[in-house]
Amino acid sequence: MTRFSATILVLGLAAIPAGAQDTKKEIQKYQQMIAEGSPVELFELEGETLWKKPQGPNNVSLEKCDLGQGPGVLKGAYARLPRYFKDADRVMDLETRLLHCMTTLQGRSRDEATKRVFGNENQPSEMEYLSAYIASQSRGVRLAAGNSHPKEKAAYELGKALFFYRAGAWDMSCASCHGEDNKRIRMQDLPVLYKPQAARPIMATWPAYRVSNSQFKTMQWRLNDCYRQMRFPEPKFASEATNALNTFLTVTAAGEPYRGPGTKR
Amino acid sequence: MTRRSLLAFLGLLLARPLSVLAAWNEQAFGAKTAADALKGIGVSAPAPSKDIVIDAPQIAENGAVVPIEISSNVPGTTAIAVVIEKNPFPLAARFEFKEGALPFVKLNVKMGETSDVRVVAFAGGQQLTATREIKVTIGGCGG
Amino acid sequence: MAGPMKMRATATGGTTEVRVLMTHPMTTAQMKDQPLHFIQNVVVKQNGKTVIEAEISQAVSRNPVFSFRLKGGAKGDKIEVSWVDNKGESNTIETAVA
Amino acid sequence: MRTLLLSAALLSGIAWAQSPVDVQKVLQRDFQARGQATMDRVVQDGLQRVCTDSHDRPPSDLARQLEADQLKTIDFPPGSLIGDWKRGERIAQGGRGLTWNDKPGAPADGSCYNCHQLSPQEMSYGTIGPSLLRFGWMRGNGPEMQRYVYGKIYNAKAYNLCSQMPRLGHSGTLTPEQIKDLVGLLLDPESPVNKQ
Repeated sequence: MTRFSATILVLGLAAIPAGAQDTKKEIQKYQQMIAEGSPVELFELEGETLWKKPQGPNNVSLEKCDLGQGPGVLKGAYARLPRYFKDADRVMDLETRLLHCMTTLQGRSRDEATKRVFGNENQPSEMEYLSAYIASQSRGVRLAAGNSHPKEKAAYELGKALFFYRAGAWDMSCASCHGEDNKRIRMQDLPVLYKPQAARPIMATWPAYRVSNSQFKTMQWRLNDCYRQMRFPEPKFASEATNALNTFLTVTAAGEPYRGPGTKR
Repeated sequence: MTRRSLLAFLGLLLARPLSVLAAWNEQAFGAKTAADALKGIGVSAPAPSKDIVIDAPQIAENGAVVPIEISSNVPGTTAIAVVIEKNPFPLAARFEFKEGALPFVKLNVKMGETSDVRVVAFAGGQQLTATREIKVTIGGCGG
Repeated sequence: MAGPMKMRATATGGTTEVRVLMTHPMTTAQMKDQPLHFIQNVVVKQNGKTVIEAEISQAVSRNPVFSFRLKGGAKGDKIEVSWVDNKGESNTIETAVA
Repeated sequence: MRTLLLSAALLSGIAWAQSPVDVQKVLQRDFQARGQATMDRVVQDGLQRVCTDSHDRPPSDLARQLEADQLKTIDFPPGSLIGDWKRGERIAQGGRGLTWNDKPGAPADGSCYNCHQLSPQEMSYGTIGPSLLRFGWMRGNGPEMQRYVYGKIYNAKAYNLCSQMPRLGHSGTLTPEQIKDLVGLLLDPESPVNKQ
């Protein structure tokens, strides 16, 4: 054995793993403490107000919106999305369905309702507030996205294919970062999202408040921003592609009790 | 005016908007060094004490929110100050605990960089202190 | 206009745990495009009596969340938390101990 | 090329409910150009297609052939390839470049720490790629090593077809000068990467 490799071996066995272990433990502690001290409930409160607020040409609230469990039924609705909706003949996640209700119930135009779907720290968006409130009404309910209707099955398959599709200026797919166990970007652990064990705790805590920019973030945003970082063009809001990916991820996470909205780095 | 209504009237006076009553130590909060901040709140040579407990992660993934839990086991603690030594304005907060409150607080603070966080507890004439280093790192893709 | 607040006060084993959330930008002098805007004073009252007075700075994170502990306390006790910021804006929330 | 791709798909033995061609059509319908992120980016090139088809395990003959093609894209500057490690460290730290909200033409970064450990002082490093701590100290910094490191950063796919590392030079993310600075970060004995 050369002196060099002996040195590396010593370093490898002693210093580095111990440090890495401590780091991981401290990061977990950080994440636990930010979750305990999260202001996420403020977004739920605001969302409840918006859910009940008459808006649009029809001047009605969203309280009659059918999120899959019947008009106005919120309890457990989020945990069963995305799912197939007969009236729209397509698979819809929460935001897509809300957009549907804004156009059909409230009579708003798609352009107006999607003008500002992702907000910022000074002015969160209507979708963000509503997502916080509606998701909170599924706490404790097991995730059970639709996976029986042929269109739900097709969405799952398309989502899976999208997950592994490498393209863009940096040759990336979702699996480039979320494809191997025990990897991280900077300090951020990367869940292997096509595996149920890893997908479950993640999907059970989205949408979420992000402390790094004090913003409440939805699943449509999460997918949008991943594609931005992957150096792709922008996915259209509420498109079939984003709904398919969301279906793939949520079906993969099936069975996990929902415990969001979460709080993330 | 009856005695009762007079008391009620005084009560109303006391319930004036908080903004009129509230004091804010501009000098201490405007201080740019930890030493000046401590001076601003009347602290000089505080004694290190194990009875001040600072619970915080050693590593924060993001400086925008660093959760800190502080409690003092020093009998008679009446106030606690939090100083983030390397922040542009180190004094972060000062809590006064009156009869009925326990000397305990949990809050989220911003940290510009890795720094010692100093807590000073005031108990009777005593000033006691403890510090904890919190490392601020970069999370996410940075794009 | 001040955004919503939320508070929970729970009595357990001789102490009352108070957790309060405040909607506030808490902007700092370092943020170029935003005016300095942050809460300066927080007051906690138990049945009308002030028990905690805090002075805080721009170093407190956006949308502040505080936990406090009060001695004793019974179900139904009134807890009130109010804040005032550097622009004189304020807000108050009141809840009964559960 | 067409037969090559077809055989790649057959050899990989992965059954896709959606062929990559179908997926590409979905992307063309459901994505939109924004800023410098234009729609041509969703169209796969040969290696992206082969790697997608094979789940990043391309048949070795095909991989060797396509890697050779990628190697030809690298334009090695003459002379020493060791640039300024201090600038290299800054390039390694940053994560800007080529996204739809980056300013076109503005200097980009390498995003190196997102995936690699480099300088021991930086504890916030990713692990998607191998640790590069003491890279030059272990491997030396002769002309061959300089060429390898420059080439690997310029076009990682020339050395490992389905590597997850972006082709930072080939994609136009980094300039040759910036890549040399990164070579400096990895190989200069004075760089923190190589200091004890």
